Amino acid sequence: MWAFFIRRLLQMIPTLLGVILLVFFLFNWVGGDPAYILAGKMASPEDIANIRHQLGIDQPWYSQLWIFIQQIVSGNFGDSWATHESVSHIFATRLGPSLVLLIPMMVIETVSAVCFALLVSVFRRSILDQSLMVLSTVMMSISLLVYIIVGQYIFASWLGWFPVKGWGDSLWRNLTYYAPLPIFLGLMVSIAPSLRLYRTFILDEINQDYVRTARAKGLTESRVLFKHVLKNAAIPILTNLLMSLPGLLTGAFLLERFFAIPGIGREIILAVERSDFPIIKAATVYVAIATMFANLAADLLYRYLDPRVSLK
Amino acid sequence: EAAPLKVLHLSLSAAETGFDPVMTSDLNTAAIEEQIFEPLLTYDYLARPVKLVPRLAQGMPVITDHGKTWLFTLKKGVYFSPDPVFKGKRREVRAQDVAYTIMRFMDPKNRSPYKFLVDHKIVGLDQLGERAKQTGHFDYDANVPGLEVVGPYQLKIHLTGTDYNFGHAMAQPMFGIVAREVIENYAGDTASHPVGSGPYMIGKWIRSASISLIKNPNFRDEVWQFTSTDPSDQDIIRRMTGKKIPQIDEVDLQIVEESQSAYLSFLKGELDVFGVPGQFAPIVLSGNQLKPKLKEQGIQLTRLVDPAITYYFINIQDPILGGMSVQRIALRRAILMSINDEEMIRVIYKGQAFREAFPIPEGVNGHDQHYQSLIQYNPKEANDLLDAMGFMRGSDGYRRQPDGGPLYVKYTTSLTSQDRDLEEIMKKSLDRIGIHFVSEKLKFPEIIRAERQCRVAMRLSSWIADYPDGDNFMQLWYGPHTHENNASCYQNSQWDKLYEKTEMLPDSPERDDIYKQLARLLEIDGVTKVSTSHIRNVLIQPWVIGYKAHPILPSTWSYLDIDTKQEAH
Amino acid sequence: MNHTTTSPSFSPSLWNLACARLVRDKIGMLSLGIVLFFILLSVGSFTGLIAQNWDEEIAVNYAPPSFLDTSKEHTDTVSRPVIARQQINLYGLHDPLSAVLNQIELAHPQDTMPPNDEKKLTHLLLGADKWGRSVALKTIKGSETSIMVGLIAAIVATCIGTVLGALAGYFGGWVDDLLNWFYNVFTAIPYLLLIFAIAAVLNQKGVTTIILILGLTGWTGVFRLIRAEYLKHRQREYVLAAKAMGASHYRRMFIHILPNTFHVILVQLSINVVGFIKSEVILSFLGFGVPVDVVSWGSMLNEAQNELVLGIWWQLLGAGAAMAILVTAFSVLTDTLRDALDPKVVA
Amino acid sequence: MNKPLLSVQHLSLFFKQGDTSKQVLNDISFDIEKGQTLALVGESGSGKSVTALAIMGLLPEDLVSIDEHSTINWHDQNLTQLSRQQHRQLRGKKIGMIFQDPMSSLNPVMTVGEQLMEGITLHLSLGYKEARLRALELLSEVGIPEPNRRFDAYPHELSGGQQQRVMIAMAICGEPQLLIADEPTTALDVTIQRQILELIKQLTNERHMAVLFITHDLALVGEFADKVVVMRHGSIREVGITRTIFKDAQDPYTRALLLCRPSLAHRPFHLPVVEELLAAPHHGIEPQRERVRGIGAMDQVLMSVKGVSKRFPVTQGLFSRTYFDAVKDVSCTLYRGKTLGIVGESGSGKTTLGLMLAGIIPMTQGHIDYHQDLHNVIGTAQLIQIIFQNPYASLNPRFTIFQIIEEPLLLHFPDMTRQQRKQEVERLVGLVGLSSTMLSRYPHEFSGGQRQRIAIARCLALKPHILVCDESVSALDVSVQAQVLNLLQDLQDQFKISLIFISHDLSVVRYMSDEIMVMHQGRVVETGQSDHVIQSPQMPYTQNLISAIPKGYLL
Ligand SMILES: Nc1ncnc2c1ncn2[C@@H]1O[C@H](COP(=O)(O)OP(=O)(O)OP(=O)(O)O)[C@@H](O)[C@H]1O
Ligand SMILES: Nc1ncnc2c1ncn2[C@@H]1O[C@H](COP(=O)(O)OP(=O)(O)OP(=O)(O)O)[C@@H](O)[C@H]1O
Ligand SMILES: [Mg+2]
Ligand SMILES: [Mg+2]
Repeated sequence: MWAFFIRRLLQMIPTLLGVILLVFFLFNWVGGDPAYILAGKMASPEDIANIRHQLGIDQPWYSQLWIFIQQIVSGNFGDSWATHESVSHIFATRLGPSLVLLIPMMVIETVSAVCFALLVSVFRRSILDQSLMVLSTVMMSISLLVYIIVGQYIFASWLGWFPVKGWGDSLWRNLTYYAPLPIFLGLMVSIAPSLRLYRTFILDEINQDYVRTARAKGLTESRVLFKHVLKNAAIPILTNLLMSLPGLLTGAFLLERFFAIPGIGREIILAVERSDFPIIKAATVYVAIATMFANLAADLLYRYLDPRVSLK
Repeated sequence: EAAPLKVLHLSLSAAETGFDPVMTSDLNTAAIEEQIFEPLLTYDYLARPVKLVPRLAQGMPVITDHGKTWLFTLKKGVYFSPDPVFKGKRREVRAQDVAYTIMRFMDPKNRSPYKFLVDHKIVGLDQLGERAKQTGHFDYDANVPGLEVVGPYQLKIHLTGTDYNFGHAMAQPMFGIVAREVIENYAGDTASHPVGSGPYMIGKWIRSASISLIKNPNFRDEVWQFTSTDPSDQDIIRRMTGKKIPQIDEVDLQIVEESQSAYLSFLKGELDVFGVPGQFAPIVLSGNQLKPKLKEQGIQLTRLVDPAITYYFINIQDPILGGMSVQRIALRRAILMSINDEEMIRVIYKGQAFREAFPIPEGVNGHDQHYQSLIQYNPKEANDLLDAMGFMRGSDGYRRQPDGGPLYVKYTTSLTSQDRDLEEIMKKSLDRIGIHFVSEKLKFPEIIRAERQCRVAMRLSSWIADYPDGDNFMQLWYGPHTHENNASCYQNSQWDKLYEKTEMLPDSPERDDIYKQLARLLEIDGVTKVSTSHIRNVLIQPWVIGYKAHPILPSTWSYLDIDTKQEAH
Repeated sequence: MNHTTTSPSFSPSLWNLACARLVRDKIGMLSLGIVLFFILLSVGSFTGLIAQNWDEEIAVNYAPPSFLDTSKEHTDTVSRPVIARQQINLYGLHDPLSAVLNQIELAHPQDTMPPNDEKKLTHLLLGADKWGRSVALKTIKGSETSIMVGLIAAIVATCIGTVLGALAGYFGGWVDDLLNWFYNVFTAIPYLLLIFAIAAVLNQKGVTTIILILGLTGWTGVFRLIRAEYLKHRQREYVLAAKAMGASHYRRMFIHILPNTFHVILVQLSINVVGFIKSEVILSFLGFGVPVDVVSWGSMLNEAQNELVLGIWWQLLGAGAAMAILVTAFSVLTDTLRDALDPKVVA
Repeated sequence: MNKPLLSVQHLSLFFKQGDTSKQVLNDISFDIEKGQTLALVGESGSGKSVTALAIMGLLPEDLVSIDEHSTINWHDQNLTQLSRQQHRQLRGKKIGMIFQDPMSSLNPVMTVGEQLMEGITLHLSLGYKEARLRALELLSEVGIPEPNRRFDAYPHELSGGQQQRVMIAMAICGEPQLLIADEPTTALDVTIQRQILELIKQLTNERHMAVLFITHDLALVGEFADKVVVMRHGSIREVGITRTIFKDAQDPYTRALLLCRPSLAHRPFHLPVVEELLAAPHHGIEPQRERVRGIGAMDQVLMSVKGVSKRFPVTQGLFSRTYFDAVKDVSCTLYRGKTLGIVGESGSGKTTLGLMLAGIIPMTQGHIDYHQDLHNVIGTAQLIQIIFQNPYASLNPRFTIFQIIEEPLLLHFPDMTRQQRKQEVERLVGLVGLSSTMLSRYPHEFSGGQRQRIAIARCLALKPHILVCDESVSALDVSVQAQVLNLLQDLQDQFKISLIFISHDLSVVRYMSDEIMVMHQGRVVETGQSDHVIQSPQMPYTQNLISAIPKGYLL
């Protein structure tokens, strides 16, 4: 177990190095030069040179890379070039809103997708199954952008059920007042793929021999489903869920922008627009580490849930 | 029983960048800083054209020595907002603080975007900056001859040369006075600890999401006493005069990037003031009037011409479009003639802009409202001109260089959807005269870099007044400003000489005459075609009292009031 | 070398079986019909048979949709005052072009500026966009770009993923380690940043760029699956048998194993097509959309973004519905294909 | 006579296939009395499992339709008419079932105890403690050592035999009156197979349960069943008391099933095949002359294997690796034109050895000497070829038969023209008894025996001197098995090929081999002339193995 854990941790190092190099060179070579913006409208070439010096981007690439690596090791990415806010503070404060959006979304999505998936796999090949599948396909075919534009217009403005946008500093108010509409719209696109995926997981299990054994024991259908099938299907469902989490963190930028939610996705777009390299670097490294740990966690969870796999 | 809290709800279209005035470059941040910090001077709320008036200064400065010496006298009894640094004591604003504030702009560590307002202007200050660049340390204790502290409330500023615009610099929110001990205490993190003497200070602040401004308890007694002869202002004057500034208890600012979101919020009453983006004009306006439906709700509209221009420029150093040969001049003029600004105003700006041919917009000193453009939309003549100059069409219907070389216009835009519209306009224009359109889309910082390196062939740029003087616009084509903001990289000694003459002149008919020549010369050389000026439409909820859009001041919230009864309704 | 032996085709009978299964599935057939219809549309527009004139401004701005009468015409009679060039004050400056212009004006008098009296429709079948272009034609023309982008990008992504996955899964060892490392790096970088980074590298905006962005970011899923397939298959006895028979690595990888992963590849391909058609919208939103002389559903939806509050819903509807229908049909078809091609599912 | 416990009458059953339906059972009737063991026998696909599932009510309702005249009577209830709910109440409580593959039939993520307790609490309405006690009792009853420890084990932590015992415990926990055992031992080794069957027998005797015993192996039936039902293609061929069936089978198909399995007593020159027997007159076919097997002094050594070992690295811990020795120091000789049989339980290293000999995986140690005649083909595919365990898996499903057989030609005889190759392929196909009209078909369109022939034809294309047959017939029905064995022997007679014949089935190996090598845990336990090894095994392991062979009724 520990050996496995440590080996996996060691394996992260080359991956992280790859990420670092890729991002460093991509953004250093071709990313914009923020000095031209920071210098203001009337800057002279000396002003720009001064700013480049202040930011350290006039140094040779290898010393910049070295600084970058030092930053990663120390976990201190310095300050944002555009706002002078410390990068760690930016992520600490933007993570909350993203999570307030994401966690309920994940929970509702998973619970309802699993319920629907169980339902349709029980009634598979029936009209219910087929119509629900077609409906979910239609739902996921519509662009999130369309959902947001139309949803905000109809539900927030026209019907007035939700606020149009905004974010506060009380968790409860955010959760109950500001977040519901974006969560709902996000769910419109995300439930369907999960439902379809989980349905295949559950169908895979339902066709297994042990289900037949359970039925042969005379168990009720619901016990067969919830105890036997779900317990097995939960393994791919949960690991899948865990692995998709880090990607979602940055993936909600459309919702964050339209509903004025100060989340990470929006911050990253802003950073790219401003060529705010410290934030881009930190975002990449943080998300990469999160992704790797999520994968590791998924692996551990998988091994924990599935007694057949032993930790080697 | 306490009166209900008066809260003004506003939105900003982009996130704030932190509140250290010396580092600020964007308007949204400046708007907030305008309320927190106070510069020496400001602009009168109602007067049009805008007029400088004292803010922290007791009165207008005494200018002597042909505009080279400026004597400012500060108001007494002005205090910074409370901060732990002051250890519970009230801290008064003194002349020394003004000198310190100005010195900060030259500190290379601050990399101030508005350094140009004092750069090379104050005797002895540049040297201090140079020394700091070498030693890495800016000596704030050094004696700067140009910043002469005459007494606790008096500062005499010695300029290196004649500058009648220095007063405008001292009215910018970036020159809001700061206290040295605050800055030094929060060194490295000054942007999150704004301490000024303005009517408001920061309350709750969720970065990039919402900022709430609350009253500064140390703000001096000041009453609303603006005057104006404009009949449309009389109602405001009647309702506001004599009220203590500020009336509003809290300003709640939300960052809303998507304009659909902001507009829908305003309709729901979640926002009190909403600057209508051009593309939304058709829903709120019919002609120049508010839509009846909105009018019924009591929503007010104020309109104003932005002190800004949009202008097409062509890079005079571009290998294809540049050069001063007659052929190239003709080519550039033909390109500029092919652009239908009327169509752009109608389709893209939804009528919320007008054709402006003069490089200095309305409301800015030096503007000429009778100026007629030499370059008018006339694709037919443009085609004839190109034919006459030997730009012949090839078999594909597109023109080539007279020597047979390739001919195209690389048009640079940014990545927003508005930029896509601009590209469409340009493509249509060039199609009219048979020239290939090549698109170059860059992120905004990259555009600026490319411009400064004279690599942008053509672009529709815009310039908004930093201060309401024509010089702020005309310098855009000044030869020595190549690699700065002369993006057309225009270098014409005749033009430059004329421009240098205007620099020595105050706002006067004499200077206006030269400005006309400068403007005409730009057109003759086909460097620039000024395209439009925009109308700012601001919607105000019925319960907001005293709102008048100001062309220069980035925010005027302290001059407003709210009718809480009506708001609750 | 002869054809039948070196290029293993799909088993006609497997293929027939799949077709037979497909034909039996009514919803599958319907979606196939829809997909074919859209492909036909886009081929038609590609060859210029239809929607060639999509960029003609035939109607007034934002002409509303009308299903009955599209013939109403509107004459734009904005008369523009023409100022004679000679009347313009040159403030004593010399205009080097005045001689030429004088000549031109002598030859073709310019003072009669042609009045802008083009007749424009006030109503259109699916309405008009802000330039007065037909939304219907744009939607058709947009299908060309969107489908092309989706298809080519999916092919690029699938090819990259397949080749790398095949190499990694087949050879294992350091090849696998290397490619897996590459895969890990790619999946660890946030997708959003990857898009920006690749867009920045390519730096040239056009349909090719979109295809490359999507192709270069979308290969990972294919890689994972194909690698797993190859890991599974390389131990299969038919591969061992081929090895015992003396077949080369190349032959085992591409002639023996590859056809056995076709069902995975095909399904991945169509999943990617669906995903990429949708992604193009987001790319447009981020500013990496198609160039101005091209129209795509993504660019239409982005234009429509601010139109809905203006009460102009037709462009949103046109592009949104077309996309939803095609993507739905494609997904359903994918599902049907997956079932039909899956050797495990016995009918 | 008592009323039968279960009476199946005129059971006809259809599977829906798209718009059509396929008849799977055709008018099946049989009775099971209390305490009786009834064997349901027949080749694969004959409908045995479907019959059992119909009784259990576990057939997928949306795919199956049962003829309305069919009845399955359980006491007075007609099971075909029961509601789902009623049927469920019978399952486990009245009728228990053991499935074929124990590993996949147990829930992998639930402990043995949990799965067992589920049935106990449901059927016996006991509290947790009592239920647990009962479960432990059951576990020891089915012969699981240390039941307390196994109670919390997951299925994969048990051996195959133990898994099957757990299955049995689960099936009998509700004290059912009827136990259905659907091929309960096919996945197991012969030794374990015997233990399990004896356990079932013992349990049924103790509890007076009736058993419906499903198998394709008539030899097993002889030892365990009271009554036999022989099925083929969904209908019943013959029903009778076991003794009668074995003594005097009426149906030619039954007789064929009895005869085509090689026995330890005889070695007919050719094994009888079902088709022959079916076509033959009532009293059967001519007795065959015996084939003589064994190594003589005259035989030429073709290949001698010396001290071959295989060691697989197994990653363990952080960086450390341990090794697993799959084959340890094996030496053997192969004679020209003779067969070396390799037997041993699962995992004893037979396949690994075969792969090494065929040169597919490198050996860790040891070397192989070849007769000098072979020196010019060493290292080429013509030296030795291997026929893999599972013929279907060894044929590329996306290749036509023509492509499959042509491939070795293409690779090794690049000078051949397409025409020549075509002729050669046709010749090879003819050689293994297939028609050249089948060449454009794909593997899945063939039966198991045909696929095995295709695999053989492919190997023959290279004219190898040695052929390794790895479990070439284990997956096949007895009738098809006979065909393939006959073919292999014919080829050996014709081309003097040396065979290495790997199987875990001792009777098959004896029938085919001149010499037998017994392997256990990677080592050679015993080597010798085949008849000698079978009749007087020297080592205890071999003795054990041989005593476990089902003897059928006759032996
Ligand atoms: N789910 C199903 N759908 C269609 N046909 C089926 C299904 N299950 C079984 N069959 C068919 O029913 C027939 C009888 O199958 P069954 O499983 O009863 O055979 P069996 O005698 O148990 O064979 P084996 O010895 O291989 O287990 C076969 O021809 C099979 O193809
Ligand atoms: N590549 C490998 N890596 C590690 N261990 C292996 C490998 N291949 C086989 N083994 C192990 O070697 C042992 C012998 O395997 P082998 O396949 O030779 O057995 P077998 O006698 O053919 O069994 P069966 O009758 O089940 O086919 C087994 O325990 C197996 O787990
Ligand atoms: Mg069966
Ligand atoms: Mg084996």
